[in-house]
Amino acid sequence: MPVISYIQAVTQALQEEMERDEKVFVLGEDVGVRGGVFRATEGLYEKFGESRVIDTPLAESAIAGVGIGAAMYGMRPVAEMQFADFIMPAVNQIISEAAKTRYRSNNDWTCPVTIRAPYGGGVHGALYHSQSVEAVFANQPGLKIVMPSTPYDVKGLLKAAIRDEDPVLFFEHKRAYRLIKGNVPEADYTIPIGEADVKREGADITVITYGLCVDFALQAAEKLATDGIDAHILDLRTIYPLDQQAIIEAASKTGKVLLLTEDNKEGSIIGEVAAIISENCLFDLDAPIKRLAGPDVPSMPYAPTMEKEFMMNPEKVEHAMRELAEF
Amino acid sequence: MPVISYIQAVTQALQEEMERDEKVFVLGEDVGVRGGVFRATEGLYEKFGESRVIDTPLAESAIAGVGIGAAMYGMRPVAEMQFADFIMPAVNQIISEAAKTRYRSNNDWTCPVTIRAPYGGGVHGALYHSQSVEAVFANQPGLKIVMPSTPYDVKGLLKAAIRDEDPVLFFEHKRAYRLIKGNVPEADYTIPIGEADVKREGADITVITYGLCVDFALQAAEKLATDGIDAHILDLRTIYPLDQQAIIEAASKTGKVLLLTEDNKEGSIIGEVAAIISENCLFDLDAPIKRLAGPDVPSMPYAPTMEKEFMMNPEKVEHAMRELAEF
Amino acid sequence: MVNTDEQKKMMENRHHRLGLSDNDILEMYRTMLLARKIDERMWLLNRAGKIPFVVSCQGQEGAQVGASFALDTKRDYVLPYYRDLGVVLAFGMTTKDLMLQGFAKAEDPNSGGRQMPGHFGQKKNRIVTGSSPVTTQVPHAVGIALGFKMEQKDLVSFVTLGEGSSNQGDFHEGANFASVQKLPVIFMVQNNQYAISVPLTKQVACEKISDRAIGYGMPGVTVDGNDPLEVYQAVKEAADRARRGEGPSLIETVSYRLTPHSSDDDDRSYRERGEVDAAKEKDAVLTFAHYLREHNILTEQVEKTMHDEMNQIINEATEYAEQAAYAEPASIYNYVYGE
Amino acid sequence: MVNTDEQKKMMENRHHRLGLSDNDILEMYRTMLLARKIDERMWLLNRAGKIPFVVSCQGQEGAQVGASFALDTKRDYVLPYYRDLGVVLAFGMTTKDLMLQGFAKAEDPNSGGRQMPGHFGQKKNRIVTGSSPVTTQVPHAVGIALGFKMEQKDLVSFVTLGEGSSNQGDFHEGANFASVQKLPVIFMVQNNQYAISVPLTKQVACEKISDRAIGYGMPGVTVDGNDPLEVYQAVKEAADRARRGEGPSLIETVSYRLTPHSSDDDDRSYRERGEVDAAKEKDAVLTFAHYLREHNILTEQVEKTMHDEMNQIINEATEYAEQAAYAEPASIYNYVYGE
Ligand SMILES: Cc1ncc(C[n+]2csc(CCOP(=O)(O)OP(=O)(O)O)c2C)c(N)n1
Ligand SMILES: Cc1ncc(C[n+]2csc(CCOP(=O)(O)OP(=O)(O)O)c2C)c(N)n1
Ligand SMILES: [Mg+2]
Ligand SMILES: [Mg+2]
Repeated sequence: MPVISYIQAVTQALQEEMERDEKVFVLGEDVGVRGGVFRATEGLYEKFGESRVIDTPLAESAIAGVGIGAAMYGMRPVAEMQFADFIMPAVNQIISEAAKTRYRSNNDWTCPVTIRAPYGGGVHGALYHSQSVEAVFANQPGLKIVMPSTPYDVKGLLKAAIRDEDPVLFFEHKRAYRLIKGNVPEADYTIPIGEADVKREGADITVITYGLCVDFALQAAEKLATDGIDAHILDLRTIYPLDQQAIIEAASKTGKVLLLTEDNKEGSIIGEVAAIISENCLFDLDAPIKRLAGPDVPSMPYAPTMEKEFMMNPEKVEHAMRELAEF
Repeated sequence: MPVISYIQAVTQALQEEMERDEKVFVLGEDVGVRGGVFRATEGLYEKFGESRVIDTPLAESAIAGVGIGAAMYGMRPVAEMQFADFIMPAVNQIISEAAKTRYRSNNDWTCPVTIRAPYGGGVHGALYHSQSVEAVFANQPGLKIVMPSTPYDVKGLLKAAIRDEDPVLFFEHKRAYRLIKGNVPEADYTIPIGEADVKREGADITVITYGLCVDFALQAAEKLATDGIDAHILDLRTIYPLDQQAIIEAASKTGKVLLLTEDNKEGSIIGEVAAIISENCLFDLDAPIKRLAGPDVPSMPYAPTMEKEFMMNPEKVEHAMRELAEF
Repeated sequence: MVNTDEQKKMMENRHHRLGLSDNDILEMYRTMLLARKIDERMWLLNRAGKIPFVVSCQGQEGAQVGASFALDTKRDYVLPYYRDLGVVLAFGMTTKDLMLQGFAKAEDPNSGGRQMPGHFGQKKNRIVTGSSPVTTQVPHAVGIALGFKMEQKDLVSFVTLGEGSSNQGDFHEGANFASVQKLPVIFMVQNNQYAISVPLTKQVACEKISDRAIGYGMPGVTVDGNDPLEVYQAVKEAADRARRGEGPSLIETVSYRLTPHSSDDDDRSYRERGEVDAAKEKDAVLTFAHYLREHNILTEQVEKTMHDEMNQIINEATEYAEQAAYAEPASIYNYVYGE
Repeated sequence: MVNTDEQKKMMENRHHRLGLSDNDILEMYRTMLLARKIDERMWLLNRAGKIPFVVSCQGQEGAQVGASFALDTKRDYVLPYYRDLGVVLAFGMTTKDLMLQGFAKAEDPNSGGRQMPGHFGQKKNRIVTGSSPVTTQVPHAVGIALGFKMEQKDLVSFVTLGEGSSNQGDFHEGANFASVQKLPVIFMVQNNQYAISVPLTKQVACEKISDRAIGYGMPGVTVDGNDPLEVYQAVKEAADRARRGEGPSLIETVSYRLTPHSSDDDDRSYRERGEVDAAKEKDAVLTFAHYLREHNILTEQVEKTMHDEMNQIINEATEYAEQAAYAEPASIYNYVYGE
């Protein structure tokens, strides 16, 4: 199995899906000739031409809304938001329209659109190129939200998103793009949306997280292992709707739970994870549920001193895991 | 103290603040001659004229954005979104701009805007005139979100919101407008934003909620009282940032907690409340944290059979409280 | 009542010049009248406490039906807004369907009683499901037209909105996108002079809504929304253009909202009765009937039969819908996602 | 190189006709040149690995400075976009301020190092804080102008954006709102022909961005963005109109983006070098210098002193900023809310 980067997994999934199904097309800002500002759509314009790789005007509500219309018609649009931070003008289209198309029409119309957006920090992107925005959408029945952590998951889940009959938000961690590499099979495969994945089996403490933080947790777990602390790591992968069963199992297994996100703490999706645990397996817990998250300030500043203070990293995770293990 | 309705409390607060401070003005759709589609701004146009009670074009991003600009300049705008469901086009202005103005300018610029919107169901409003939208915003440091339950709280908190140096989202339950009445002093007063309020002291079970559900919980508590079950009811009032201390105290007091919201369950703000409890007073609990919320379907349908199935009511609350008490 | 100019216009055989047969325009009128009658019945039912909500087409039937007849109602796609009773009737929705919607019954093809009246959608007739937040349908219409272009289909995507709604960002973004991509979309703004209580002068400062077209590089025209033939002609030209691959058009139809905004509104607080009464004289349902009578198309006999037939259809539909069942409470859990 | 028409334009004493003294336009030129030189230094620092990011004004200094000089830089409010180095300099931001921003140091008056370079804001100079999502500043400018109107202040709110950004809904909603309320706002679109890699033809289908003005009922003009005097004149007229209570104006300045979009971009993948080279010949920093030389305002001596002074200022500012401290890590917890 070849080793590819997280962003290459994005590109491969797009390309293969466009080859497989004529109805799949890409639209967004700079996705064409430029191949995307991160180069996620590199080569697609050359391969599929400007009618299927559409450089749009700078207007996110239209990018989402046109994608939604095309999806209602029966196409399989993959809309790119250049940065997750810039999805905000499209919130009305996503929440009022995409999420509710099937329900409001009593199953008459559907909206199989995929909306991709790079999120997350640690790239000197400052307040508006570093945000985690998933919590804005993680309360909207009708939507699915995927946030993968590995190239393997990226490829399988993006393909699943494109083939899904409902709207999927697909958030890619921009720092993971080139940082995270992994084995990805050449044969076609998909990963079911809605299923969390145990990324490390362990017996002492449970870490539940998603996105780039999975890698941080895995790094920290290796360190802890040398001290005989055995961490169990659950990667949510789909953060809405959550895989409740997997969460309950993972929490019950060790009785000590650390919930981890790069997002601001209050109102982040790990609050919901805590609620699921405390509703379903409270008496299996041996320690209070611990949360490690970004501070409750708007987003990470630009200057390196301040960015570092905000941004999650393996050391912060390791520290929190140790504390929990020692509880 | 005169008894007035929830909506009269809104109108009084607006009028008194406009009298007190010339910089306070109102803008929104149909707020002028029509006095608002719910009549919340009734009489203001006649009193303060069209320059301070502005009927705007039908464009929520501009209503918010113009309000934000005026606030940056030093005015005290109170923007109305005709229905909370229609705040979605303004999300970018609220999250990217209002919430981050102070932070991004390192305290140089501020944004003291108040944005009012009627939310909630039970009024045959169907999918798009019934929603609870607070979860979309309850993860944005820099914002404050107020959701009052009584006319007294409405008036004191709306005045506080208008005087606040930061942006405040003020969600009013539209079914409460004429349903809920209460004593409201004639003298000027404010209620501090950020403080929850015990609406009923009790020893057996704790209900934590906000908005119209406070009334449902109080009704249910009276029923339970006749069977000797004594409920403690905490009204969050400000749902972002949450009053953590009050939540911890209320939960610890009885050890049995019911979290209640009219919103869809997954991703609602009571998930965060559960997380705070399970982080801080897990070992004080005698029962799993219980959540009672709307189902995870987009919103309540129009037909009465279906609306009733979705909408919270005192019976559903009573049932859940009894179950918890019997645990 | 009618001045000489109008009288002349009335007497000319305008519909033949547009390629419309006598029967065509009789059908147009029939659709307009049916829309009006259904709407009137809805108000009666509302005032009788039988249905909780109505939002009206009254005053806009001429524009809606004139436009629809210029389209291929068997193949084109429409994205109507909440007043477009005339459009959805022309595109195949039945009186029974509409009554089922009014009563919010399970059989309502629009939403099974999930949405309020006026939230149209029926896939088999290519009526695209709509929501309440205004103007979101505009980018959808563009996306559908993009689908046509990609599949090289010779179809038109027709989207309507109120003039107030043309101030939303989605109008701007959608129109611009369509024009850059030269997509087969027709944007029709039904200017009825009010956005709820807000009069045109407080909504826009331009002279005509169609003045916005040049900013998107597309043709824009303003026509008399009370004249179905003028609307027909404008939409026909736009549709031909669209099918030729020449891109989108913007059409503004000017008329007047004859009813309050909806059954929840009381318009006496913000507009003079005289203004409403004056507008009623220009009501297309009256003036077009007059045109048809002048041309001996709408004879007394035809008219009587038409009214009788319609009353019967509406009565039967009302009765059926009133008797029909609501959706089961447990059905609310269905169709959040594909199953 | 310059044809006869241009030569004539060059020789006419255009600035006197506009009421500008020789010294005025020397100041204009000085500001343009300073903007250019600071920008160039930023690129050097970026390429040397000393600052992580630059976004340039190059090619737009003429429009930015021409416009600013038509405003009251001591009283009016500006809402610049990220390329507006020329505007903020004219409104009182110093080279040192800008270098502190480039190096993201605690003393940076824009944000204390919280935001990326190009995110301007400085209350004492009425430079309104901006963010990254484009076009959000447009409604803010309108709200500020609404404040002026309510307080009956004779001030102007000046807001700029790129042509790509004029396709955002906020442009439409803001412009319409301002015009309905007749507010003293100037919307200036700096059309540099690209939105990152997307050329004008894929952004809009209208001939001119200023064609959008009529749809809002305001005047719209397109001027040569490489001609500071032409821009000055257009903005002056718009400002006068605004102060007279006649409402907003839309001005499009056409020039070219001489650099890649930002230091993160590589423009060779999407535009020909020839196109960039051709644009460089029209660069306002060169052509305006030529005009000043022709009128003996920019003598060799003046020019030399100017360059020397600027180099010194920039060197000192760079050094200061490089030495300055970053904000303390713990400072990130400050100013989420008022304290
Ligand atoms: C985004 C949004 N904001 C507000 C509303 C509430 N609302 C419903 S209709 C309407 C006025 C619409 O006016 P116009 O577009 O002129 O259409 P008309 O009703 O006059 O046909 C308003 C404000 C809404 N439905 N959607
Ligand atoms: C809402 C939003 N979407 C996307 C971006 C990313 N982005 C930054 S600048 C830019 C292009 C802007 O083009 P234009 O408005 O023409 O200004 P120019 O950079 O050419 O001066 C884009 C797409 C953004 N900043 N904000
Ligand atoms: Mg209207
Ligand atoms: Mg540009």
